[in-house]
Amino acid sequence: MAERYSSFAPGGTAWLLQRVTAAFLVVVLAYHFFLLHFVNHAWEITFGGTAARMENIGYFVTMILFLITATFHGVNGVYNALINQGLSGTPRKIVLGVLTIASLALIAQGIWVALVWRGMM
Amino acid sequence: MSQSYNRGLIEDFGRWKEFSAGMWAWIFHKFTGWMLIGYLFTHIAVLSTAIAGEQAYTNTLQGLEALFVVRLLEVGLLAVAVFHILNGIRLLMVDLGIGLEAQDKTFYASLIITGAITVASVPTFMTEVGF
Amino acid sequence: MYEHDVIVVGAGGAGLRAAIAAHEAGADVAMVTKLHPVRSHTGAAEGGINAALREGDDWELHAYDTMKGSDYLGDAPAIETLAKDAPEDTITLEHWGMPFSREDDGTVSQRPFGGLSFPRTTYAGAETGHHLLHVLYEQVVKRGIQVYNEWFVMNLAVTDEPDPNDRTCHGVVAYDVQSGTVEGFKANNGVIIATGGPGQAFDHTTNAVSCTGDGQAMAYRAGVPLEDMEFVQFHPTTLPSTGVLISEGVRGEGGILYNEDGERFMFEHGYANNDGELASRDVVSRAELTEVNEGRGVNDEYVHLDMRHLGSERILDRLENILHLAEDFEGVDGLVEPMPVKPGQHYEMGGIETDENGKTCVDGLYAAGECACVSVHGANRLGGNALPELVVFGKRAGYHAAGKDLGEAEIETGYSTDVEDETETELPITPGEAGIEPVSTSESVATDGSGQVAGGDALLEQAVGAERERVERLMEKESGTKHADIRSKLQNAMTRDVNVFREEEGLKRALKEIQECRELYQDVSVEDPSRTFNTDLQMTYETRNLIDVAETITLGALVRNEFRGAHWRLENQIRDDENWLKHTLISWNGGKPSIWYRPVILEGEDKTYEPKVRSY
Amino acid sequence: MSTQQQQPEEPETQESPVEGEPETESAPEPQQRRLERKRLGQAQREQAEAETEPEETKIHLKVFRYDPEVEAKQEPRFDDYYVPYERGMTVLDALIYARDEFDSSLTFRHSCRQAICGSDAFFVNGSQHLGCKTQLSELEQPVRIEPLPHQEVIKDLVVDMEHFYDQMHSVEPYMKQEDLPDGDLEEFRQSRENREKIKMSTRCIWCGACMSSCNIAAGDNQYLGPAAINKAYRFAMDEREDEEIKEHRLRIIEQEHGVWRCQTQFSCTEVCPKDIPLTEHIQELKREAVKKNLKFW
Ligand SMILES: Cc1cc2nc3c(=O)[nH]c(=O)nc-3n(C[C@H](O)[C@H](O)[C@H](O)COP(=O)(O)OP(=O)(O)OC[C@H]3O[C@@H](n4cnc5c(N)ncnc54)[C@H](O)[C@@H]3O)c2cc1C
Ligand code: HEM
Ligand code: SF4
Ligand code: F3S
Ligand code: FES
Repeated sequence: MAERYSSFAPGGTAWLLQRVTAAFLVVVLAYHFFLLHFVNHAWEITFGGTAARMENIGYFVTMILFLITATFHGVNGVYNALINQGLSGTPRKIVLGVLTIASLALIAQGIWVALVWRGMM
Repeated sequence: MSQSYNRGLIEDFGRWKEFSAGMWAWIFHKFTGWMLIGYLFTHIAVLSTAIAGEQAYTNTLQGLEALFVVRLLEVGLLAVAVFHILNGIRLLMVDLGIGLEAQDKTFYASLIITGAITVASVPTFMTEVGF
Repeated sequence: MYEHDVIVVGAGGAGLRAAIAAHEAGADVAMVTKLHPVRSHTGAAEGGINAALREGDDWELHAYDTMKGSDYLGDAPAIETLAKDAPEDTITLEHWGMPFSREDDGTVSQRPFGGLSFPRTTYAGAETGHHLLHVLYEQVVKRGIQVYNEWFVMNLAVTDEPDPNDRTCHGVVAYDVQSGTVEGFKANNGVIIATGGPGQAFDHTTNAVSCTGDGQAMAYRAGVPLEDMEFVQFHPTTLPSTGVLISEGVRGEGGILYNEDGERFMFEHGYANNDGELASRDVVSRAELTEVNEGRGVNDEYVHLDMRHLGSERILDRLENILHLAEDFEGVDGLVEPMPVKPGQHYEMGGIETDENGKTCVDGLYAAGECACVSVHGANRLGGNALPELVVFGKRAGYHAAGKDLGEAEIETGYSTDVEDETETELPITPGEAGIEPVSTSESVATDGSGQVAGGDALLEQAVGAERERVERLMEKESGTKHADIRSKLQNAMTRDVNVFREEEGLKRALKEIQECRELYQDVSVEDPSRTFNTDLQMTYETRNLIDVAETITLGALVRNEFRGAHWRLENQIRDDENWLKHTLISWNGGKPSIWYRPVILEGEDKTYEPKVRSY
Repeated sequence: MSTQQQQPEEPETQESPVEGEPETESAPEPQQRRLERKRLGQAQREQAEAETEPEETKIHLKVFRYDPEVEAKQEPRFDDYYVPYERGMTVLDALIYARDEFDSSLTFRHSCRQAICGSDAFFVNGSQHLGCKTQLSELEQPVRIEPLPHQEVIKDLVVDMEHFYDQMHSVEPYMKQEDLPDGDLEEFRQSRENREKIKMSTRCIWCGACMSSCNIAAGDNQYLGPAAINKAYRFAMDEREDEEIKEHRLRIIEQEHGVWRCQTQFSCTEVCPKDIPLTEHIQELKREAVKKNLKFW
């Protein structure tokens, strides 16, 4: 019986994660936009300002999570859209590979930048 | 499904005039989603200038912000993001089975609110820019 | 050529049930149908399916009601089989998942229907037939029964011994509508015809465009008698503009009929002082037409059926589909206004003569469903009695064809010398005559007349060859009469003269016009040159079948000079038990159609039904 | 004796089409016509009909034509027909008229004329409709009638439904439990609530309109499609089926090309002639599937 339940259908997981990340993003994206466009104005942004915000560990972690969820959500969304248009077989595997690598690169790059702000790199 | 011959525009988007609310919402959501992920990549690229040093970062950002186009694009981004958020919330509700009968109304509401927020934010975005 | 043990022609309720039964009995069964099964007209049935399920009801009451409803023209063994088997077969449907309407305790709901002494019409909203059809199809899918979808059966492959009782059916010839190929289907054990009714012979009908009596016409041409064809049920409540049916369930739930003056005429004009609106269908149909004829019809055309007083909750719960039909096809909101209704052709009581096991006089040939006449409905079918007929006799035919022993049948089939021949009535035409292209016995029987065919394969091949030739002939003809014109001429004649009220003169006129249709048909041509999905060709075939069936209906109506059940005659407006307690049969014997009679069987298992005055 | 001659092709008694407002001026006029006709004999009646004909408005139909076998039709084209309008006329009526009067080779499926057989779903003026259930009065002219999109066209308005049937069959659309009554007629009880729950889903007439309207189904041939998922819903939600069977069903619908493909476009729900809340059913199944999976995490 056990293995019957353990095989969480991949379509289902992705679907669920897409919703969960969306719910998370609603909050964070709104916060992010508000903070950087209305509280602090975008044209006043300096390295120092950003670095100061990054000092706060809570903010830092939130931003990293923001990055990861947004990347997953966005890339998974794109991948899904392509599948819905009939992408299958080998091309599909290739697309999945490319998208995964691109996401990982994006996340890595983002984390690197964030660490720079924290003065850790 | 396959086709025995090409029916050209009859298929798919050739019939856009007949699309109902749900279809439009789907198309807009797709469109805005792709814009957002595109922006995310660009965004990180721009921010990466920080790696090259404090000054480079500040200059790049402020240089960009000084451009009118960038401001315009930012307003566009806001519109795109707001719509995606609002419609995303609508979709989450649909997933939970809430308010399915009103799905068209909530879509129109998303559009209107997006418009309102975008217009209201124009002054903020457009201050202190040249031209 | 395809080969199976049992071939079922038609995939409506009767065909599907037959296939399931044959499959259960271990046969390799295939269905050949001109429409995808779920498109069959069984899906249109609304009201319900009669079965004695409850405390206080029993099969004997059901049998009694049915016999009375039939105006004592039903055969007791058939009626009793129906009443006895219906409960189990209905509950079987329920176990297969049919979404019947439910009572609070979860048991299936039943409602009163016209002519029933107990509310035993089991229903699933006002779309019982839809659910029945889909549930049966689901079971066919479950069993993996082969369905040849959109194959039009053109003819039967029957041997040609001089006496139809000696003939054998070896299969059918069918035409793949999609590709245009004509192929033979060999049946090792039997062919079951389940092709439904011939409603398209009339032009105001509740029947589908595909209800063209194909099976009846094919069997008729192969020598099988058609029984009691003159008994055509006209349903009292059809929408005037389209013929779409408003179920008897509306009256069952308490709907009321009013004339233009707002009178509840069923009572106020004394048509049915006890049962009122729920009197038998023929009674209500005649009452409505009498009202209209006497100037009390709404717009001089129809009467009103009012269900508003039932309250929207009850209507929505039990008759929701009716609201949609009235709205979509008549533009009337049944919740706020009464619905216009008038009688329309609805059901053919007669059909291919069979016994209780669905067997015809030709070996290996069976029939079930509306196209058959086991004779449960006699002169008038009670509402809700056709669906149980489909499942009960469909099942029996399936079992029997697959070789299951169902015991000796009590009903006799086929012409024999000790029956009574029709001698009195003078016919204005010689039926089926006049160099008529479609009808001649030698046509239907695929051999040279020697009665000696080397096995089924050769016979089938000949039959296939004959049909291929016919197709060529029809397709090659450059120009000619359109089938549509012939069809509408036929329909007009039938609706004008072979309707609810019938008189000798009109019937004779109709026969002449049918004859004219035959003549026109000699010149018929198929305009569409394509082999792909040629509905022009298919409808040309169907029209020919309609002509044959319409002729038998009219002949029967002409010879039966009495008023019984659905059949009313101006010249003799009484039920004449003295002379007419007998079935009318029309068959091709020795090359020409003849009309003959067989007495009704009123002796049941342990009682004899005494003809009583049928009052409601 | 017969009074039934005022026959079907006479839908002027129809008051208001599907969702339209009742047109009020119509009431006295058909009645008058009828009364008049009643006084006339049958022959005159036909004559009168012929005379009034020229006044009648004509409906302009543009009908898609294609036949792989007939040379002139191998290249798809649109044919124009002008059909005399009668009150209450439906798209199907107009097509039948065009076929019977103008061109016998015009091909389309139809049977019941009452929205129950599901044969005549067409693409009318850019969306999916049942021909017999669509009033011409509600459509803009010219009325453009095409076969269902996203399906192989066999000829004219006839499309290949095999794929649709395959998808319907693939969800194992039948009651699974095997008990049958054996004489004592025990019913297989079902609560009213539960019947109510599955009621809408049992109404499907397999017309294929939903599938044809769904862009996802168009892109992904393996997507089960709204109708098949709805069929699965009908059984998955039936309380009479065992838990285990329900699990099995959820497994079928939550496969890759099952419910997850649905992007809630709602087109299916919009076009379904039986008003089945398809999107709602699909969404409910998604939640059921997630719930089932989460339980065992
Ligand atoms: C509107 C309406 C409402 C009704 N309501 C009720 C009711 O409430 N209760 C009740 O008991 N009865 C009712 N009836 C009667 C009952 O529904 C029918 O008598 C019954 O459904 C007929 O079923 P069938 O299986 O014999 O034929 P059908 O369901 O008509 O099936 C005929 C089958 O034969 C096939 N076929 C026909 N010709 C050919 C051919 N040449 N080659 C291949 N295949 C062919 C067709 O494709 C189809 O599959 C109603 C009838 C109508 C019209
Ligand atoms: C702010 C909150 C957000 C919400 C509520 C949200 C919601 C959603 C939802 C529910 C979907 C799934 C649609 C479906 O599968 O039917 C989706 C798709 C998508 N989202 Fe978001 N999203 C948000 C932010 C973002 C961000 C920040 C990005 C970009 C990085 C993004 C990119 C996408 C993309 C590309 C898709 C796929 C679109 C498609 O179907 O083609 N979203 N979103
Ligand atoms: S769900 Fe609706 S649209 Fe789809 S096939 Fe069934 S009836 Fe047609
Ligand atoms: S149109 Fe298609 S995407 Fe879903 S809601 Fe209907 S199945
Ligand atoms: S003709 Fe049957 S659904 Fe339209």
